[in-house]
Amino acid sequence: MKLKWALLAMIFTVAAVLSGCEPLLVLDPKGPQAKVQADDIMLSIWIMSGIVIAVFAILVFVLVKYRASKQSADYEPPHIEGNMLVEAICIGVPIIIVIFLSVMSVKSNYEVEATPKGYEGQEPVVIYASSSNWKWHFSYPEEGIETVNYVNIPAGRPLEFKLYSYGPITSFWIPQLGGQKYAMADMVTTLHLAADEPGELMGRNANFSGAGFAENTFDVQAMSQTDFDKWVKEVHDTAKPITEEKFNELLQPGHLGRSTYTGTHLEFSPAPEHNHGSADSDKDSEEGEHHHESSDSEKETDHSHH
Amino acid sequence: MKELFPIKQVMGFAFSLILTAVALLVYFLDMSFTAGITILLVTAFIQAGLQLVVFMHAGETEDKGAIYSNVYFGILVALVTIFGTLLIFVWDM
Amino acid sequence: MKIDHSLPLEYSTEENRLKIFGFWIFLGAEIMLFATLFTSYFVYEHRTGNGPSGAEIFEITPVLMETILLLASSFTIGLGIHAMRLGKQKAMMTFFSVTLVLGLGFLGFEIFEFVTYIHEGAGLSTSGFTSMLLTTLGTHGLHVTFGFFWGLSIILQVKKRGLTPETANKSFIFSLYWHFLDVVWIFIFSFIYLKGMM
Amino acid sequence: MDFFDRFAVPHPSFLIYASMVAIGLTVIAVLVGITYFKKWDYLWREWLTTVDHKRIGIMYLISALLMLFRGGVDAIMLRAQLAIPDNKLLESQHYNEVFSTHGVVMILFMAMPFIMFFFNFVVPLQIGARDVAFPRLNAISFWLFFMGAMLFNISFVIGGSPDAGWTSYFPLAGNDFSTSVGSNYYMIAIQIAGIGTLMTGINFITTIFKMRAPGMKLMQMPMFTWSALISNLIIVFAFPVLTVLLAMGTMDRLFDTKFFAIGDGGSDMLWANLFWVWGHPEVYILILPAFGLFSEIISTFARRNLYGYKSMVASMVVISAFSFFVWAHHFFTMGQGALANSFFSITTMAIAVPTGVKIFNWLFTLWKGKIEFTTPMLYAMHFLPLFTLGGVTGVMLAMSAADYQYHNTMFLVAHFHNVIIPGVVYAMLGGLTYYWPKMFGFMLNERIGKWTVWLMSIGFVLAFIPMYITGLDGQARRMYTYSEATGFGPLNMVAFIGAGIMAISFALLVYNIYYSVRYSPRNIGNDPWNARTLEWATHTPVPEYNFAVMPQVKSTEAFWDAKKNGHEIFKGKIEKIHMPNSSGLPFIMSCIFFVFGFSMIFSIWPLAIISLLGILGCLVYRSFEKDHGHYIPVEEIEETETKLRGAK
Repeated sequence: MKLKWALLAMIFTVAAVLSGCEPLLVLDPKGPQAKVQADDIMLSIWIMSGIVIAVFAILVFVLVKYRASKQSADYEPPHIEGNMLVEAICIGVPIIIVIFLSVMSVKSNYEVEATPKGYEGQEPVVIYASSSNWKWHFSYPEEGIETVNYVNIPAGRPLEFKLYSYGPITSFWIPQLGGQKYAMADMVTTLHLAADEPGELMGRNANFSGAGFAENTFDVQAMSQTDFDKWVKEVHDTAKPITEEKFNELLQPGHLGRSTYTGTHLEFSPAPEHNHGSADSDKDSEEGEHHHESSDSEKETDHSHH
Repeated sequence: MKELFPIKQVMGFAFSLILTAVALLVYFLDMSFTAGITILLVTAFIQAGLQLVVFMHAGETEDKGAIYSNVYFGILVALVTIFGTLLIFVWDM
Repeated sequence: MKIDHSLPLEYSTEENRLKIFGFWIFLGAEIMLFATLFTSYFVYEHRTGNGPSGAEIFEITPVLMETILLLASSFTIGLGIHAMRLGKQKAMMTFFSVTLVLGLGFLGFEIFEFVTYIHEGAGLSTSGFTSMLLTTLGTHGLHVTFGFFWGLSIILQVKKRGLTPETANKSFIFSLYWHFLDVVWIFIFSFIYLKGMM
Repeated sequence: MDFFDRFAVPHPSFLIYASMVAIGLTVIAVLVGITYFKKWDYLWREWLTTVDHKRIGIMYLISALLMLFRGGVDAIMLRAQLAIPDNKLLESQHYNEVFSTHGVVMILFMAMPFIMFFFNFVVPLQIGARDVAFPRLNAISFWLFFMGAMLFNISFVIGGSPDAGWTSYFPLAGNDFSTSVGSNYYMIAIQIAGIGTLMTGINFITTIFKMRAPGMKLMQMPMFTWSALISNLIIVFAFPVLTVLLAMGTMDRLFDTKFFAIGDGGSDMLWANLFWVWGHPEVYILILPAFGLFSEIISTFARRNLYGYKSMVASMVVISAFSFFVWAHHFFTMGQGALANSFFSITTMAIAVPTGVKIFNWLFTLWKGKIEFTTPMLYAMHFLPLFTLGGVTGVMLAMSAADYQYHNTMFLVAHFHNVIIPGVVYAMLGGLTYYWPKMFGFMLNERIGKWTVWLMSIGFVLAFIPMYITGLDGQARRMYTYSEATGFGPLNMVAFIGAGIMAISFALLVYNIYYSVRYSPRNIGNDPWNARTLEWATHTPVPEYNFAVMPQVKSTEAFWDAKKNGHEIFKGKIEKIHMPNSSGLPFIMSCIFFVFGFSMIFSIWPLAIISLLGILGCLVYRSFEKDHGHYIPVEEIEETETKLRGAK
């Protein structure tokens, strides 16, 4: 009986916290991709709770009913080999659940790997996010600016983050906009996101990358398109241009605050060409194979500095 | 002297040389990737099977069920690993 | 040691049967070992960095020689086991010796090939591709080298002790190993060399 | 002095120096103790050179418990560091080393030897064999594992621990970002232990296939033996991947190959890929024997045969294949396309089906039973609900799109602890309690045992359930600290308290052993639990030859049939028994392996070459050695049998 109460109490605590006043980051989406994921998560939590409760109920029932202290001393448990029907049900029901979840999973996977729902027609903002020990560099090739450790984004427009790394594998993650994706040294991965409304968000590297990993975070500011344009203009008016020398200095291992530059490092230190993980990059992936040699040689020159 | 060269093994050796020659066609003839790789897959796996049965006597004891299951399981896992990795790293990248 | 005379010598004791069975399981593990090397090789096939590609360094002549030598050695060791089952110790020893000589020839060509590769700038640390190529070939080559010394010690033992359940068992297991190396080579020949030169 | 500089610890701290002194003192104390009590000869004769599967099993057990302690201390340090925001207990570098070694030690040097202990001790007895197929190979397996474990464990006092996580992803673990020899230790120590494990796999498959008692068909093997067979099958096909992978990593670090390099065609993700090609099956290598043990325990204490024996076996066979089809779910976020992710997402969820079948079969085994809550049974009954919870969160993680949010967070950490602790650890401790009387001739105290289980479960729930929540709240794993503003503080404090309770529970287990050694009654007979399978049919303690007469088997529960249906197990006369000889070679060769590993780690090439030649020398020696074992004469067997019968 103790067990039962403990488990009930546990389930209620979890449920209370999950649906509590202070919503958990992942379950408090601010963009369509995170919404898809949060819906999937909640749905699976409910289905899984059903399974857990069923198993708990059967367990408690048999434990109470068939414990030795309740049986007569001469009770001899029967020999039961198994029963086709019962076992078919035990296989069939999980299969149905798994099929249902598989369909959900595949559908959502294609959704999060494409331009966010409701934003299809619009021109995406392309931002190159590259990590170095233990910083994030954001390059806006179209706007011609570069920031370190913070990223400003226009709300209500699709975002295309192009991810790569100047060192260990990192993982670019803004929980409230959507799930993470790896940034690696030899290829560019693409993460499709969008913010529904202006607001301040947390972003971080989620993949362990060495001593400075814990502080490897960045600030995300979603703002209206007009504010964003204003900010871009302001940067062009006030910030200094990024030079190769300056950029190599930024790449040195350590922690830095926020900083802003005009121009991007892509001009002198381009992203690896092998382009991966974008729904529309299928055509150029063949090409990427052939480009490989050249991209590697370029990368090597980048690395000789650091 | 003749008993030292059983016909089964001599034929097996001759056949494996022929298979090698067939596989060499992909080098000497100009053919598409698909055709070439198909020839290689076929010749390589037949040769492997040949070695297994003719030379290694895989099926000669009462354990042949276990031995063949072991080899098949190994091949299955090997193929899944190879093609799964190719799926991740090349075909769906 | 109970000896069952109705079975070939190599299977005649319980211990012998266990060893042959166990070695088959080990070969299962070897399948996976080489499968992992092949998996990696296919990933690195085009990751040549600044180094040469397979098509640039592969040459058909040494590869063909290696193939023929190894196929022939697989044939001769098969004959060796056949002779052993007929109880012809001398013929068996001859076939085993021929096998090892052929194996040595294979190794000679492989070493020549490696020297050429390194000469052409395809060393162990040139690129992902060359690292993987040399590791895959090298793993097979090391197996052959190990097999050579193993085979040598078996010939010595047969010479010293004659054909006993124990030596026959060792010879048979060694033959399994040697055939398996031939199987692996067929895949190397087909999917590394020929595919690379196609 | 350059030569000696490399052995210095790169990031020393008070704790490390204290450990150095403690280790030094302990080693001296042990050596002095053995010398003082004149036990060197006994130790060499009875243990270091033994090829007896039961003794090798017990040595695995001792290693596993020591490593459980080591890994547990690591765990407590991790939870203590995270208990409050901005804690200064451990620096980042130390925290990284601690969680890296915690993972490696717990998986490879605690859980693995623990299941090896059960394989060794239980399987031959359960199938009615006198030893394993290759007793000497078995000794080599153990000693290679042991030397690998020791090599790994000295890393933190000589040269520095690995600090790139237990997964050791490149390029982080490469020379550019891990400059100490820590990652060399990782590559080489695990390699040596892994070779031992692979040989165990071959050994036990052969044993189970070829050495079953007369009459025992495959479909009549007890469930634990089935699970051992499947688990070893997975070992044989998964560990070669690890061998290749570690060799590649070693070459990258020592010989400048470009496998996982940045640029030059290197592919850092191939490490992750191959790591999980081995790593995922590894999970099943651990959990299947646990399932087997629970099957034995549940069936024994429900006093009923196992429900759905055939579907249990079938589900394990399916799992053995499927465990190789799912590895990419460990890196859904690598950037491969939705097609690849969908494939691996579906295969992963599909594994839940055979696992679910097992859960239901256990529940139905309880049905109409006569359930006795002994300590092993209590472990099993806590396992069922807690493991179900861990299992369903696994299904949640398998949904690839949602996994983009769970990946690398505490949610994931909670999940795998939730399957490994109630799954593997509970099975190990429950199984240990269950088989303890067979090993040592007395039972562990039931009262203390039950306290241990309850404290363990309470501690577990407190320690890991909060992590699900902080994970969903955005707490990434492997962060050595976090700020107060994140709000992770209170729940992490709860987790720390939970970890503390688990530590108390472990202490209670140790106390239980001490207490039972002193006070437990010794006259418990051969079958104290009223069990069902063959291992309980022989004497306690088990004689060297296990069974004086080979048992005859007719059903899945031979011993139970003998007790209830009058089936006669032991028919026929006692004959002389052939047994293998002890050998010092496995121990000596493994010691040379240790030297070889050590010199590779520190790139001391002359020593490496000499020791490699030494290893080859041992192999050659073995090949030429004539060793036909020995016979135990009938009189000696009869004498032993009479004595053991009297001891009842």
